[in-house]
Amino acid sequence: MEALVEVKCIKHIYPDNTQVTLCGLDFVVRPGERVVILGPNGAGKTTLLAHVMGLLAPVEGSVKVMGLEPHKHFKQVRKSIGVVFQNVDEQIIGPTVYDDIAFTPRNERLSREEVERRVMMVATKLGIQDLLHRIPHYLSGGQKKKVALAGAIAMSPRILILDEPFDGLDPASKREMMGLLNELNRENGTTLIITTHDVNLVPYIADTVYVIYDGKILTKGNPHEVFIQRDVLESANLEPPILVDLFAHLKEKSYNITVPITLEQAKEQLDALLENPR
Amino acid sequence: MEALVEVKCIKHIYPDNTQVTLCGLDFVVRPGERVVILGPNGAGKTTLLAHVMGLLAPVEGSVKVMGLEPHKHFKQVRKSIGVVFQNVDEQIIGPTVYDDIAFTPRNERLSREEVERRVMMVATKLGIQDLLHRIPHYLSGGQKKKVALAGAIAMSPRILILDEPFDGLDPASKREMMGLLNELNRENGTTLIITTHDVNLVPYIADTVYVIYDGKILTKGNPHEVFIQRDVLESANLEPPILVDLFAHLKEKSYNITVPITLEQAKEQLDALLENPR
Amino acid sequence: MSHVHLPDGVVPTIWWVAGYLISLVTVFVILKRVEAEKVRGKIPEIAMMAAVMLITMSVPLGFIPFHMNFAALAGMLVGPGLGFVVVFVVNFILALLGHGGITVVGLNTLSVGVEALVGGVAFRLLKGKIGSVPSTIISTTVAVLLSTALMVLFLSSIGMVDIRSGEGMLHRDNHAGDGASGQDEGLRHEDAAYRFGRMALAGWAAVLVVLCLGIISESAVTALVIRFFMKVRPDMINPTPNKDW
Amino acid sequence: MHLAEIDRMASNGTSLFHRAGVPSKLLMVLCLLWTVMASGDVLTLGALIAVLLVLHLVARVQFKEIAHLLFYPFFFSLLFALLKFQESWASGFLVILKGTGAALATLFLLATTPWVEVFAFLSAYLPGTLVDIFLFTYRSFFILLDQVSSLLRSMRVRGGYHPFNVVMNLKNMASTVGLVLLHSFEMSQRMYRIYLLRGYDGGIPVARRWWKLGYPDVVVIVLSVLIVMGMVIAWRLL
Ligand SMILES: Nc1ncnc2c1ncn2[C@@H]1O[C@H](COP(=O)(O)OP(=O)(O)OP(=O)(O)O)[C@@H](O)[C@H]1O
Ligand SMILES: Nc1ncnc2c1ncn2[C@@H]1O[C@H](COP(=O)(O)OP(=O)(O)OP(=O)(O)O)[C@@H](O)[C@H]1O
Ligand SMILES: [Mg+2]
Ligand SMILES: [Mg+2]
Repeated sequence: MEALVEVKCIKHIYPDNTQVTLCGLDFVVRPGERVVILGPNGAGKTTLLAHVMGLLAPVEGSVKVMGLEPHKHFKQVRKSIGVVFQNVDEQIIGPTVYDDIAFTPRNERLSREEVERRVMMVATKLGIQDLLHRIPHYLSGGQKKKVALAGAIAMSPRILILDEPFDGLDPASKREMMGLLNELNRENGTTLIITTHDVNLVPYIADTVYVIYDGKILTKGNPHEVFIQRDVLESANLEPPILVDLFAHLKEKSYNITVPITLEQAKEQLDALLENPR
Repeated sequence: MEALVEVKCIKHIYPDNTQVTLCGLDFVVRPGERVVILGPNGAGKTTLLAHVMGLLAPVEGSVKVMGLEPHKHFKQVRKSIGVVFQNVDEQIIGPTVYDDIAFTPRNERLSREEVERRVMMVATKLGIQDLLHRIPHYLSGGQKKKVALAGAIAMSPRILILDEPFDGLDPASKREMMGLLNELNRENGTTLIITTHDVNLVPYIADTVYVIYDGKILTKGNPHEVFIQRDVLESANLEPPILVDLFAHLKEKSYNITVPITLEQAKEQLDALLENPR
Repeated sequence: MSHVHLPDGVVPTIWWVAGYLISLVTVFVILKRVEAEKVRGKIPEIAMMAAVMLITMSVPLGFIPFHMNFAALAGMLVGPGLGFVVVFVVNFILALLGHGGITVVGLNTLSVGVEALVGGVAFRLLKGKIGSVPSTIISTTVAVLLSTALMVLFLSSIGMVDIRSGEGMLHRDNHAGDGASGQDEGLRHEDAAYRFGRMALAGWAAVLVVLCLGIISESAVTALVIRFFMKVRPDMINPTPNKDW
Repeated sequence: MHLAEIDRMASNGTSLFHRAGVPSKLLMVLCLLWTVMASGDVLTLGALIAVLLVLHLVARVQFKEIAHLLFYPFFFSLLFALLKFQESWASGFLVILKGTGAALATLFLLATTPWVEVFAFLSAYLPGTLVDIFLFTYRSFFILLDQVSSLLRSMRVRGGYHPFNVVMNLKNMASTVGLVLLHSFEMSQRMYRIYLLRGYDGGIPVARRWWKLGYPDVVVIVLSVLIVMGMVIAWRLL
């Protein structure tokens, strides 16, 4: 399959001369893929996303989204991209929830009925119909995240970009948000690009994981492949998920297991192992 | 030992008539204790902390800090309390890191030498001497958290209150922050009151855990006691740490284990179990 | 309170209607003069500045019931013209939300907007020559004084205040036909002081004291803020030339 | 923060006046304003203010907030009233009553109608850029308000609040304002780019839902007519 997003060894210089580079492996996203970007604070995750959205232009290297350079063809590329930023307060524009979700459809000059249809559809999907006439700043953090997500998917973008969407949410809300994202991916084939610090969630939300550190993309692969490379993770100041840590310990003791990355896999592995220790 | 903080069944009404109650068990903190408060979004964790700091006054119930009511004796109580808020951007006041750490000492009218001595001391302790003349706004998330912590401990408070101190930090920074807090507790006997959503960290940072949900303090106890009460956690919309989940599964199968809460304990348990399955 | 907010009902109708017209036309001209694309990019900044002004107006400074107004600062940060727009927006919202003066939004905008215009222009002229902090202090002081002078001049010309005695111009028969020329100023001053009693004098003196305090604190805080920006984001104080006007 | 309180009342209120549409309320407030401005004696003004207070009462507005807000027009009209008092007590009171009454009338609109809806209505008559500025200001105000109250809270907790020390407060205030401005300007730049990304090209569209006349509107319109008639009759009698 042809790549939807392709970033090759970029370099960006912020106005205050902070240089951010991202070389090493290429960053490639295929249609329908769920990609998670891991990396310590300041590694350049948000910077990478800003390049994909066309908000920043690289001074070196190339960024392609659907074959176009996003900062040059901002208008075309923009229509295929929905974004949920880390600080959702900064992205909610509409004076009411309804107006906010309708913002992009109206700016695309859709008819009044079409706008209403779309708003109702995403509001129903995210279960926020009751909030439609509320004023956004009186909502709770979790509700605001949902409104931001609703606004981002109102035009059914092909690519959905989320910067730390689980930040500050409690476990139940995290699970709900993950469920919503996976549903979007499954039902509409939406491509997901997500950054997070919560490695324990990654197995449930990622097809492919990229690890970036110190200006380099160190490794990529499916969660299992990436998480068993403990040396790479450590050199990137990251930690493997707890389960990987635990089972790697068993593997070192040469028990016959494959390292699990989800809780279910771990339970199966342990059950099998205990039935049958060596 | 006599209690340092004691909160009994408080009720607070926000200006918009949102009522927050916290009844059930009493919230009690003893000198030198490390207390973690768990609860879903909107449970009232931040509200509880605001009462302890004296920023809010309860309409019912009582709040005592060192025997005083904090909102009535704000000045006295404040001097014993250091605070790191969730959003550190909103707490860093000084134009430079030095000015920020010196804020409280200067406002206490300490002499210039004494101010300098204190700033250098905490900066050295937290390893941020190099940052002293930087502008806080342009530091990374982890560095900002450290600056905020430095400002909070500049007057060596007896009680340190931290609202979601690990939010948005990468694993290495989280571990570093935990190390710093535990060191403060061990060396200076600083009492810690911490809220977090990251249950997996709790065993490493807590002597006592409180679970609050829907206006009630549901349970308290050491991390092990609390985390094995899976029904309570579930009813509070929380999840037990992954290890607890995994080993509870084994326990259900009537293997002879005690549920571990840290990775080391888990490794030991598994090793013992595999040596000797039943 | 480095400026006097006009309340509703003291200014004759023609005057406040005229005030509305002039300030609205000014706002339109300013918004038209800048290209649409550029204004659009500036909207968030204008709005932020307005929000900051609205908020700082509600921050009490100790026990004195006055507030900063930062119009001159707005002129320096977003430019004199757009600073004027900011002042209009702030005045309009404030009037709606109970500071009163919905009818005199236009006049209040003109009197405070002058601060933004003058402060902004003076700052641009001065900062290259004498450094940003001194030029801030001078520009702010000049701007506030000018705006206050304009306000007093205006009030006296519509007969609310007698500029020479510095008092309420009330007994029309006494001062009738004096116009604005003002000969034998001292004589009239004493004359007026006796005639209108101590209350007015005390009130006016208090206004003057508050005004001075206001000018001093406004300049001081504006200068501190500008100094802070020079340290942190000098590019915002010295924008690339002809970014806007 | 009173602006926020008023907005909260407007957004969460359920009284008849909250349910009426913007045009009818605007009509009523304009009538009220006109009568306040046009009346020339203390008695009529007193009666009008009594009417206004009753209206606020019916709308279940919190008088504490109103009182706080009315302090400003009261104070400013007092300045002018001081000058008028030498003429006669009545003309002094007239200035105060006019200033306060007009403020009370506009407050009634804003205490029963969210800020946003008023600007949405005005958006039909004002240039798009200006409406966008108003709406942006609205969002920014509340985002910044949260930040500022947190900053002030931290300052209090960290010992930076001195109720009687103006110089200390001025210094702290300058650094707060500087910080808030810095945050806000950088935020505004981020927000602008985000808006572009979300398709902004001039014009924040707002839903207008006031073409339907409900019974609250009828009540409001009838009230407006009554107020104007009362005024005219009062003139006749005098
Ligand atoms: N607006 C900016 N101006 C100057 N430097 C910046 C800016 N934004 C980011 N940087 C710098 O660029 C580098 C990469 O930042 P970025 O925000 O992309 O990291 P990140 O991986 O998203 O970190 P986090 O996990 O904390 O969100 C950092 O060193 C940061 O200080
Ligand atoms: N300033 C406020 N005004 C009105 N209601 C508030 C305010 N602050 C909090 N609340 C409400 O009080 C309740 C408790 O909020 P609180 O912030 O204490 O929760 P929390 O446990 O800290 O949540 P989180 O995990 O999201 O930080 C919530 O319902 C919230 O909406
Ligand atoms: Mg980031
Ligand atoms: Mg909280």
